[in-house]
Amino acid sequence: MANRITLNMITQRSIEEGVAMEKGKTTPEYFEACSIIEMHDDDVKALGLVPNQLVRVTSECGNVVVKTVKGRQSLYPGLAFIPQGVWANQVVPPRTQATGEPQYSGFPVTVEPVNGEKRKSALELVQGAVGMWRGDQ
Amino acid sequence: MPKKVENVGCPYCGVCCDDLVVTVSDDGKQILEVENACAIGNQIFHHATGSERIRLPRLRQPDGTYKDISYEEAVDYAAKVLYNAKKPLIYGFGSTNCEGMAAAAKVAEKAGAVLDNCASICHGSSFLAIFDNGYPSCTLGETKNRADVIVYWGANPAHAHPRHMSRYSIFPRGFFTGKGHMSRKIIVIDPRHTDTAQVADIYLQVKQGHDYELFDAFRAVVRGHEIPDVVAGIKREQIVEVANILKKARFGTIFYGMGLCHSDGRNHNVDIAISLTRDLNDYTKWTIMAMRGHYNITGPGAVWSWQYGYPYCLDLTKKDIAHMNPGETSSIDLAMRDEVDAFINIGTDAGAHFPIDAVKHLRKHPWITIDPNINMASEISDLHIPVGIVGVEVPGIVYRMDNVPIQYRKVIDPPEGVISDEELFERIYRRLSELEADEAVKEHAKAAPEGVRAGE
Amino acid sequence: MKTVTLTLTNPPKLLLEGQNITPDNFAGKNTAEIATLDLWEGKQKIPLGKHFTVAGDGGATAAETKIVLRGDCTRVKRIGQQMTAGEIVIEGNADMYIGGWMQGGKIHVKGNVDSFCGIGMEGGELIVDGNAGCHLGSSPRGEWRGMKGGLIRVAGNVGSDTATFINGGTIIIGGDADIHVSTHGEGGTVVIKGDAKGRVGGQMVKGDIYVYGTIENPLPGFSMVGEVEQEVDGETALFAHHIGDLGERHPVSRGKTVYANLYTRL
Amino acid sequence: MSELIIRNGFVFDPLQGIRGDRMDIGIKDGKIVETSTLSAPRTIDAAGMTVMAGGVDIHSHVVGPKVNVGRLFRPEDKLFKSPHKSPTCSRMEMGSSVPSTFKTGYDYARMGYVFVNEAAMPPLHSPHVHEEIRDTPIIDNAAMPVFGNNWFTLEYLKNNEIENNAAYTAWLLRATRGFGIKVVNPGGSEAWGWGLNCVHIHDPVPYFDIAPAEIVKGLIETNEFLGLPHSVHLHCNNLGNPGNYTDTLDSLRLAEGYAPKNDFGRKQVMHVTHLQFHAYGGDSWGNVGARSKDIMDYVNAHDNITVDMGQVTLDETTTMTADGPFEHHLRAQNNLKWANVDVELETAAGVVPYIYSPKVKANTIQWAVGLELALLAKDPMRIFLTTDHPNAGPFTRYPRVIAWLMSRAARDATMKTFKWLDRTIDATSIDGIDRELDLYEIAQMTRAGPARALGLTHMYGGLAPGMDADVAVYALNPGDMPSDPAAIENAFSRCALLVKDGVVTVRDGEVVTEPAKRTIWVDVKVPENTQVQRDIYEHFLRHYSVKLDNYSLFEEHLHNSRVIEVDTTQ
Repeated sequence: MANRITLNMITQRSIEEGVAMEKGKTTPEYFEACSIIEMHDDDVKALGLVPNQLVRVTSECGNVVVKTVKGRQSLYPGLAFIPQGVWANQVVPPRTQATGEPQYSGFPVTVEPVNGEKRKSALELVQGAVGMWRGDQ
Repeated sequence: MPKKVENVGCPYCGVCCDDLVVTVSDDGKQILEVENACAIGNQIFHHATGSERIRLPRLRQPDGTYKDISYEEAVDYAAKVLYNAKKPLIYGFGSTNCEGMAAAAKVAEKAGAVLDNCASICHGSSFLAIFDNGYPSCTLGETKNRADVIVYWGANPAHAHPRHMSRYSIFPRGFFTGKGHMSRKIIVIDPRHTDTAQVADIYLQVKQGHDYELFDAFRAVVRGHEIPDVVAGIKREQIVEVANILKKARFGTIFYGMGLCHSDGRNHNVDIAISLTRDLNDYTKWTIMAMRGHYNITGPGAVWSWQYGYPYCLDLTKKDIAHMNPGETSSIDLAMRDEVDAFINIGTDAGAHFPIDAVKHLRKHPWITIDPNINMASEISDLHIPVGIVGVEVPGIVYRMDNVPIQYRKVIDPPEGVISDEELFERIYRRLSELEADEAVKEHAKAAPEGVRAGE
Repeated sequence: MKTVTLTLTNPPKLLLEGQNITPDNFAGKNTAEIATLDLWEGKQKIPLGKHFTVAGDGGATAAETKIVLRGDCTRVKRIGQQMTAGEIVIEGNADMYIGGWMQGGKIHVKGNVDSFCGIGMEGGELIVDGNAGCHLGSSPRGEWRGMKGGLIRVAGNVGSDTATFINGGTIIIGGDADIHVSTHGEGGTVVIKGDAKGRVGGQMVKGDIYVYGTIENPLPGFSMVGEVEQEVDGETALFAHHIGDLGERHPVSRGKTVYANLYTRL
Repeated sequence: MSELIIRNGFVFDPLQGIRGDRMDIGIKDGKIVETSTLSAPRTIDAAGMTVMAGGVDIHSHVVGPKVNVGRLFRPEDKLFKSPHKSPTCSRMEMGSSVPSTFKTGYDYARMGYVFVNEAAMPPLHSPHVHEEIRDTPIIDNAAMPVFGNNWFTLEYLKNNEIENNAAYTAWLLRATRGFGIKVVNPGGSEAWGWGLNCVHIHDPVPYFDIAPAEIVKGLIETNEFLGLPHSVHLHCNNLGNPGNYTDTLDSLRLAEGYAPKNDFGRKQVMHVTHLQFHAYGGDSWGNVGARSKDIMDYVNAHDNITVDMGQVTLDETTTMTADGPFEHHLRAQNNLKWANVDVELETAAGVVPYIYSPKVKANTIQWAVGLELALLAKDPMRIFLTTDHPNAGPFTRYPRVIAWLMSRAARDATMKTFKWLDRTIDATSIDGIDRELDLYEIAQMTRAGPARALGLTHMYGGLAPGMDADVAVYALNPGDMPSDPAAIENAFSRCALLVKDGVVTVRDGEVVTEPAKRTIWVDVKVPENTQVQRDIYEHFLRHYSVKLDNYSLFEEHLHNSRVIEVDTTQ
C-alpha cells in the first residue's frame, strides 16, 4: 500500500454540479457535488482508502482536500476526476499553451490520504486565497 | 389565477430548449411550476423567486463588509475604475443577452478595455481551430432530420447538456429519421465511461490527452493507409471498424466538448476533428459541432464578430483598432502575466471557474462583479452590481450552440429597482462619456502651453 | 553602422509594447527624436524616453542602424516587429512577438523570449540564446501563409506550436520542443536537436523536420520508408526517414505524391 | 425640420431622364421637393460636380450568419489590414474583405450609397440578420429570405400549388421581415443535405422529386401572383464552373412567357444575379473562355429579365453563398479553410477565402467576363454594378469597377498586370471592346436601374420631388472628366457630399453624422389559408428545432421598420 500515488487529473462538468451551482455556490449541495474525487478501484485500493475517506490532492500549483467517492462514470487506472468547480480549481494549472485555456484536463497530481483535516468550504477556499476570509460568520 | 407562459427559452445550457412552460403566480411575483426543463433549468427558474435576491449594488467597506449603494453610485464607481485603469479587463457574458453584449462592447471600446468571454476558458480552442481550418457544420434540426451516425467525442451531454440527446441527436424522430434511435448509430469516444457512453453502440476509451493521435489514425485509415496496432489505447481493428461506419454514413455529426478543448494541444484536437470532417465529405455528408456550454455563450462570439471581426479576447485598448491573439489577449494569460489592472466579471463566476492562481493575480486590482446572484466572484469583489436574470426577468436574443438565434421571453419582472445588463452598460457608457468630456476640457487647457514633448 | 543603446531605466507597471523599436523606425533619427517615439502601456501612449535612456543616433538607413537594449526587457513586447534590415541586440530577456513579421536584418536575444516570437517571419535572422515560448516561427491566428523565410535559432527549449503552417525558412532548436511541431506545415525546415514531446508533423503537407533525440509520442500518420544520410546544420548524420502525415492531403508532382519528411537520428 | 438646397450641380437622374443638366435640388423634411417650396434653405454649392441619387445596391452580402462566419473565421482579414478609427465616426472599423457592420455602413455612405439589399437571409436566422442591420449605421437595408431549397416551397411547387406557396411566402416574408424571393442554386442546396448537388436545371432534387426548373418557374408564378415589389432573384445552378453558360441560358429561358404584375413599376420577372459566375465556356479551367456574348445576346433581347455583374476585382476576398455544394467544391480547389452551415428545412451556406490574382489565368478571364457583360449590355437600366460582395471582391471596389467601365485606359492598365494576358485576350473579347460608359449610364447601373428592379423607385434611385432626400455629390465635372482613371475611382470612393434622408451625412469623404437607418420589408396580405397554416404547424411540431412561436421575429427585434404593403385580397 502506497502513501501517495501520482495520477492524471481531469476536471469536467457533472450534472450534480450544474444543479447545485444554480442553487448557489454556498449551498451544502454544491459542497457535496464538487468537493469530491473519483478514481479507479485499483488506485483506491493502492492507497488503501475506504469509501468517503478524505484525500489531499496536490498539483504543481496547489493542493486541496476532497472526499473519495465511487462514481457512476468509470475511469481507467491512473486517471482521476474532480468535478468542475471551486475545489478542482485549487489545483488546476493556469498554464495555457498560449491558447488562453488553462490545463483543466490532463495534469499530474499526487493523491494521499489525510487525517484530522476537513474539507474547506467554497468561500473559505476562494476568499482565503485572496486574503479575504474572515472565518465562519 | 396563475398564468402559464409558453415557449419559454431556458437560460442554462447551449441546447437552448425553447419549449418550457412556466407557471407564474397571480401577482406575477412567484414562479410556481416549470414544465419540460431539465433538473438544472428547473433550478434556475425556481431560484429566481425562491430565494433572497440582492436588490441594490453593494460596495466593499474598509472592514471587509458590503454596504448597499445606489445604482448611480455603482455606475460612477465602475466608470471610474474603467477610466483610470491602464488596461481593464471585462470578462464573462456566459449568462446575458446579446443586447447586453453589444452595450458592453460600446463601453469597452470607449474605455479602452480588453473584452473577453467565457469561451476563453471553454470553447476558445474551437475558435482557434475554426480560424485555422473552418467549420463544416449545420443546425441541430439538420442532425435531427437526417443523421444516421452520431459521434460524441470528449463530450458528456448526459451531464452538461441534459436534453441534447433527446431533442436533437439520438432519440428524436426527424423527417428522414422516422425510427428515431433505431435508425442511428451512436459512437462515444471519451477517457471516462460516461453516462453518455451508456447509450452508445460503440464506445472507445481513448487515452486521455491523446485524441489527436486517434484522429490522425482515423484520417490515415479513411485514406487507405496502414496504422500501428494500437493508437491512443484503441486497437487498430476497432479504429478501422469505426472509420468504415463514418465513411458509410448517410449524414453524420461529430459533437465534441471540453475533452478536446481542455487537454494537451487544445485547438489542435478540434482542428484535426475538423480535418476529419472535411475528409469525410469527400465520401458522404458529415458535419461537426462544438457543444457550447452556456445558453448564450455563442452570443458574444456572434455580436463581437459583426462589431469587430473577432469573437473573443478583444484588446480594444488602442480605442481605434482592435487586436486579438489568445495566448496574449486571453483573460487567463493576461491575469497570469499581470497585464491588467482592473477586472469586471459579468454574467459568470471567475471566482469559482478560474484556476485559483489566476484569481489571486486579478484580485491585486479593483474587481467588480455584475451578476443577479451571489457567487464566488461577488464575494471577493470591491463592488457587486445585481442585474435581472436574462430569460427569466429580461428578454432578448441568444444564440444556440449551432449559432441559431433564439428569442427569449420574460416570464416575471425583476425585483423592484433591479436593472438589466444592457441598461447598466448604457449607463456606464454615458458616465464614461462624461468623464472623457471633463478630461478633454482639462487636457485642452494643459496641452496648449506645453507644446511638443520632444526630447523629454 | 551606428548604434543606439536603449537602457530600460524606468520599468513599466504592467507591460510595454515596443513595435517602434526597430532599425527602420530609428533610421535617420537622432537621440532626441528616438526618445519621442511612441510606446504603449495598455491604453496609454508614452514616449520611449520615459522608460528608456537613449544614447546614440540612428544610422541613415535601417541597414546602417544597430539597436542595443539593456536592462530587464522581460515585459517589453514586439521589439523588432516587421523590421526589414539592421541589427538588434537584446542583452537579457524579452517578451512576446520579438522579430514578429520580420523581413530582414538580425536580432540577437541573449536571454529568454516569450511566445509568438518570429511569428509570420519572412526573412532575416532571429537568434535566441535562452529558451523561447510557444508559437515560435508560427503563423498568426487564421493565417495559412505561415513563416516564409529566414532563420530562427533557439539554443534552449521551446514551448508548443513551433512552426505552425510553416511555408519556408529554417528553425533550429538546440534543446527540446513541446508538442506540435510544423502542424499544417507546407514547406520549410525545423531541426530539433533535443527531444520532441509529440505531435510532430501533424496535418503536415510538405516540408522537413529533423529530430535528434526521441519523440515521446510519435504520430500514427507517419511511416518509416528507409534510412538516409543527411547534412544538417553543418554536420552529417544517419537518419530514419519517415513520410507523412498520411492522414493529410498531399500534392502530386510529376506523377509522384509529395509527402512531408520526418527524419529521426539513428 | 431643416431645408437644404444643392445648387448648380450636374444632375444625372435616369428615372426622370435628366442627363447632366445644371440644376438645383431642393430638400425639405427628408424628402426631395420643388426648390420653389423652400423658404430659407441652407445652401450647398455643387458647381462643377456630379449630382446623383443615393446609390442602391441590389445584391450584397452584408449582414447575417454566413457574413458573420466570414468575419469570425478570418482574423487574418483584419491583421494589419484594418483602418484606424475615423475621429468623426462613433465606432471602430475592422475588417477588409468582410468588414464589420460599422465599417460596412460607413464605407457605403462614403461611396454615396444609401440602400443595400442583403442578398440571402436564411429564414431561421432572421433575428440575427436584424440584429446586424441594427448595428449597420446610416444605410437602409432589406434582406431577402431564401426559398429555392425550402421544404414548404419544394412540396407546394411539386404539386403545382401556387396559391399555397404564395400564402406560405407571404407568411415567411412577414415572419422574417423579409423583402423578396431569393433563390440560390434551386434544389442543389437541399441535395447538399446529402452531399449531392443539382448541376443542371432538370436534375431531380433527391426525395422531393422536383427539378430546379420547376422550382424557378413556380416561384416566378408565386411572385407575380403576389405582385411583390421585387421579382424572383435567382442565383443559377452550376455556379462557377467552366461550360456553365448553357445552364445559365436554360435558366434565363425559364422566364419566357411571364410578364410582370405589380404596382411598383418593376418591369422584370426574373433578376439573375452575379452573372459573371455563370457565363463560362469550355469544359475545364484549362480551356475556359468567356461566353458573355451569348448570355448578353439573350438578355438584351428579353426585357423581362434584369441582371447584375458580380465583377471580379482581383483581390483577396472571402466567398460566401447559400450554394453549399459550390463552396465545398471550391475548398477542394484551393485547400483553404471551409465553413459550412446547413439550415434545417430551408437552405445551406458555405464560406471559403479566395484570392483572385492577376497571375492566374482563370481569374483574369473572370475579370474580363464581368466587364464584357456590362459593356455588351444594350440597356444599362437592366444590368447593375455588383461584385456579389464579398464573393467576387469587396464592395469597396465599386469605384474601381466604375473606372474600368468608364475608361478603356483603366482596363488596359489593369490588363498590363496579367501574367497570362495573351491567353486571357484569346479566351475573351474584352480587348476588342472600346466602349466607355458615361455618368448617365453609371447612374443607371448604380441607382435608377436597381431601384426600379427592386420596385423601390417611389423612394430610392432618383431625385424627383416626393422621393427620399438621398443625394450623392461627386467631385467630377462631366464636361471635364479626368484623363487619369484613378481620379474617377477616387471621386466615387469618397463622395464630396452625401445627404441621407435630408441629413448631411458625408462631407468631403468623411462621415460626419450617423442618421437613423431603416429596415425595409414587405408585408403581403393574403386570404387565410388553413392548409398552409396546418402545414406550418406540422413542420414546426415535427421537424424544426425551434418552436413556431419563437420563430417569427418579435416586434422588438425589428429596428426602424419601413414596411411596404401589398394586398392581394383586393
